[in-house]
Amino acid sequence: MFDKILIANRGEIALRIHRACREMGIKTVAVHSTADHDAMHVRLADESVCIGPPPARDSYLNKAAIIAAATITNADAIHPGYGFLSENADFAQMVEEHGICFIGPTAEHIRMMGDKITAKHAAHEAGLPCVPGSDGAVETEAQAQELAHSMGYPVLIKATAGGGGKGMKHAHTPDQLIDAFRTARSEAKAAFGNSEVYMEKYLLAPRHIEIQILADNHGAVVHLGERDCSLQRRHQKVLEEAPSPALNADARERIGRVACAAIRKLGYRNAGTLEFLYENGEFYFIEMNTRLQVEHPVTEAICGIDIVREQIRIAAGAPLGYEQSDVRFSGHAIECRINAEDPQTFAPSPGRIGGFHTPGGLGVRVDSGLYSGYQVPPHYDSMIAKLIVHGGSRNECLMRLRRALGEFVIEGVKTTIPLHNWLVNEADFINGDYDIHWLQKMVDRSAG
Amino acid sequence: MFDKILIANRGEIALRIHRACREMGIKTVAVHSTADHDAMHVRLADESVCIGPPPARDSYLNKAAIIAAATITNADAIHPGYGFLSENADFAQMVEEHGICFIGPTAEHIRMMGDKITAKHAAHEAGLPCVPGSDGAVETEAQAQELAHSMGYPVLIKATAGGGGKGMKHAHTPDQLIDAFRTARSEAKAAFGNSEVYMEKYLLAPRHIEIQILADNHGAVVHLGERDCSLQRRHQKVLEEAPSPALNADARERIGRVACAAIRKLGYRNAGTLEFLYENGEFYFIEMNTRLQVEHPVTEAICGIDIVREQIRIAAGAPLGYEQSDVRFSGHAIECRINAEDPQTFAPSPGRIGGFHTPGGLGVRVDSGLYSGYQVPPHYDSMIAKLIVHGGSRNECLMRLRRALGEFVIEGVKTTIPLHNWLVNEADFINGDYDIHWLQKMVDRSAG
Amino acid sequence: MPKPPIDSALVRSLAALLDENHLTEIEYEGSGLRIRVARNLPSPMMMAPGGYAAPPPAPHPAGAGSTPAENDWAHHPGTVKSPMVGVAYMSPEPGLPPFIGIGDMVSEGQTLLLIEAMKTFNPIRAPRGGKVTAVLVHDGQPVEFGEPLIVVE
Amino acid sequence: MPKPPIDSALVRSLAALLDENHLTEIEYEGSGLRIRVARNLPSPMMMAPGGYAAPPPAPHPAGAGSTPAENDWAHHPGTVKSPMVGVAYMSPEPGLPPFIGIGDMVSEGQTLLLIEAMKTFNPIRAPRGGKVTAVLVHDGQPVEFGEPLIVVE
Repeated sequence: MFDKILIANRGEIALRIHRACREMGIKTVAVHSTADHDAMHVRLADESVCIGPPPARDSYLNKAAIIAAATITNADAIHPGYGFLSENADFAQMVEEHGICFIGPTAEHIRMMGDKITAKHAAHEAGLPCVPGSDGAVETEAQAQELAHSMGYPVLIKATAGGGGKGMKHAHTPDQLIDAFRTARSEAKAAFGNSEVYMEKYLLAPRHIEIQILADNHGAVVHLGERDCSLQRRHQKVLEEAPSPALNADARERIGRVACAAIRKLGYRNAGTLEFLYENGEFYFIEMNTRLQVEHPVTEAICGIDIVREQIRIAAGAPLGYEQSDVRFSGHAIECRINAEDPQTFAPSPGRIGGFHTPGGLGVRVDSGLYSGYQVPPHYDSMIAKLIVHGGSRNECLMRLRRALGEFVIEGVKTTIPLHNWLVNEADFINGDYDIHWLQKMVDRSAG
Repeated sequence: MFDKILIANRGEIALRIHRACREMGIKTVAVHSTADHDAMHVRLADESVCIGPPPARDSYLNKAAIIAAATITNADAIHPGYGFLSENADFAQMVEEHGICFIGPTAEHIRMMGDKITAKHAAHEAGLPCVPGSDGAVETEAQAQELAHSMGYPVLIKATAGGGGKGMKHAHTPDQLIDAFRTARSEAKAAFGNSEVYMEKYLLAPRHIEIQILADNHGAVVHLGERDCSLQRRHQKVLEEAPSPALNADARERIGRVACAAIRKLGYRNAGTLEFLYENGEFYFIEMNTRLQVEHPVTEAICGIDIVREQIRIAAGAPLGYEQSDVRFSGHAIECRINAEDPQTFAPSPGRIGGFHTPGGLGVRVDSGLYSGYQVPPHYDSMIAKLIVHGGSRNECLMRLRRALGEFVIEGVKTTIPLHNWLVNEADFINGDYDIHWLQKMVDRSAG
Repeated sequence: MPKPPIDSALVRSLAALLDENHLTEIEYEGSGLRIRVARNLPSPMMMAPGGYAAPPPAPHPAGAGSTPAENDWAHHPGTVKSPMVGVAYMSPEPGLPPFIGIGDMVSEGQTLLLIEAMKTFNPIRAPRGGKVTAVLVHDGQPVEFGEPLIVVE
Repeated sequence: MPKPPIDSALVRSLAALLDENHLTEIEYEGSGLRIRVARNLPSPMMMAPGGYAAPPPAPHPAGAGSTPAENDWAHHPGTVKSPMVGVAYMSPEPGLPPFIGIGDMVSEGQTLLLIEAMKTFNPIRAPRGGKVTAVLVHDGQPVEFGEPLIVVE
């Protein structure tokens, strides 16, 4: 096992990783920018190294500084957390070349999944269902009709050279197709000087469902069930839950099996997440995250497995030690991301934390680096806390979430707690009846 | 289900009960003395009623005031918590006579278990193993020898009229018996004017093991495993854990079965705890607590059942809805009681809370009514917080406990956190090798 | 079982010791007897004069007796406060006129209202003579301990 | 049973012990006798002097660059700080004399030391001419970003 791990991140996830290390008897090195000198994880770590000024590119994205910090502190492994350098294949490779263990997959797997085209290709090869499409340009109306018929309506016609919605048209029925095809082509020609278009199945109101995977270096692969992350605003997840209210036991078992088989085929190791769109009972692969995710605690809550601990164990070469049938799920969990933002306008609200009081009691977990008197720096992501609640059923979980939100006190900055308070009382959310557009629509409506 | 519950208690347990009610959609009434006007649960409750001045006998022990408060607020049930009136049979009876539901067992069961003699008799009748004894005076040396032989050495000879250790002698072997018998009799004669003595099996170094029971009004009884509460100072529990490091699966299963059978025979309902001494593989009943206990969260952590919620459901007439085989245990849990006391002298340290920061993250639960700026009143018990930690194994739990204790900040009063920090690094505790005298001895040694 | 008579002298001497030594509590246990005397001084430090602002963990409860106006009466020297939890009754029986009204002169010991608790009607008497300047409760109103009832000036 | 008279002297001596040892409570139990004395002072002095005091969640990390002396240099106008994380080397090659010593006069742009990071040796140059009044790092010392290295006045 490692003696000392350098945590190449900040905020709540740096604290999360520190805690896992501490609980495994592993020393920690916190690296931080000058803006994070007083951060909780820096104060708690065994050692800390200032690696640069506030801008992330000069500190948390500064590969040389982080590797130098690992070298001077004799750290034998680096945990990259999420964001920053966590999915940077070059960084993973440099770390390994310096004789330091990168806690994550190989650089090759990061690279493979980091590129949309190679990722989709690899996923397809590994047997994952992808969004059906033309796999290249659609040249004629006849070709378009045949393809649309085979993949099923609605379909989306997109300019190959496109972007920003220009040259993009959908057809919900066969009689809309020819019009859509022609309009897309002429718009594409006008906008990009190139009329080439391709076609994809159009998902109207899909959910975002992702499968958490663990794979060791000895061929063992398990999935830890799914998370439903459909509640998003501007493609940012706001609230996640597990299990998904949209899946039945059959769909759950099926996608879990497919996901594990794919991971085995890819030879992937460590933790990872396969993200899918889910509509009308079908899953469509969108991308793979080759790292720890913000929302990993909802999975920990329902299966009792410490994912960060497992990442470290796997990286150190330890076998998983359990099989899929040993992974048991119980109850329901929800995570609320609490951001230092105006809950109406979503304008960031950095500042000095006044009173800070976290909810306690049964089934409540708070992951946050905040403390009373802490200065939230303006340089980074606005997420300042995660509230994770577990209950015996989805309804119990919701009731507990409401009471926990009511006990949470964060003074001195504006937070999105009011947004969550509103959300947990919305009928559609209570009924589990939402897709990836629902929250954005609701927010737009209340703003307009 | 109830509409409104009056919480006849204060401190962390009042908050605990409030949370359970809130999560069940039940309104709460907090009753409080003038010293507790700013208490957390009073601030969170739907309604509050001041019931008297600071001394407990005029407020939290004031039956009439509490029942009047329930009447004027139209509460349909009263939860008594622990301590105060929770084991007062007259109170339970008065509550029921006023048409209000008492969340607990019947007054008859409280009364039965509240008296040492009737409790032991009832326990014996119900098939619970008790400390073997002479069941009355031992008159002759021959009688003493026969009895000691049958119950096994060591034995304790005690003056019937005794107290304060006078006229109390033990014999570890047959050849010590006659001497011990004679000395006890003459000491008893000298001290109390009465030479009558009785005999009990002497437990040298027992552990305190208790079994948590739930029983509904429809005949269903389950146990939720045991708690080991052997770490005590002046007969006050300091730290509790579940499962006990001293029991194997066989002993656990056996005592659980015996306990359930006894509860069924007694016709007991609601939550309750059977307390045993455990030595050399044998259990000896000492008493039954007919109420919720301080240390109930360790059981909640390992079996995933919300005991307060179950108490309320049972009191409302709902069936348990599960059987013994549905109760599953996972991992290990430890609770530290944190008192506002000097960790060396144990002198109470009431005062105003300055900084207050609770540990967070996976597997950590804090039950506390404290907040920054709160004034800990000097009138009541000094317990101000409970830290409950859960892990996959006892070792994981211990590692997590150490890191959580290290993150806990309570300023403004002295606390027993340093005592726990010391305890979790003691070899005997780490090895699970302790009995009910161990902590007292260690504390005395460090004081002396 | 015969109840032992209270040994008032013993209590008095403990109370005197309490005073003499500026204690707040003495507990004394001999064979067969245990006495505890305590005096809880009105602790003047209950309110936060500055420094920490107590974080409001939730909107303040809707419990009785918390409005600013009532808090003002709570500090008025002429205020008679409720010694118990119960329901206030302003007249001796339904239909009869109230014991007192605003502007009435009352003498010490005169009944001002009744508080019913546990089916017992407890008369609340004027602690001193004077003029009734405010009646802060109405007939049938639930009251908590310490709640301002009547002001006699 | 004989009733014990109150042993006032014992209570008084316990009260004195309470004072002497700044206690709030003493519980004393001998054979057949138990006494508890307590004094709960209103403790007005518990609050922090103003504003929020940031709670110290743990002892400050043992990381480099945190001692008071070093913090003083951090605010000195003549201090040259490390622009990177790495290892300080005071001479161009092992065995050779150091670039500079205390008391040396240096000119702007003169190399003061090297910092090795990722196997590259980066010269740290004097930002201005002046006299070297302090050397805050030694050969082979790991340094973090912003750490004071040399003072040129």
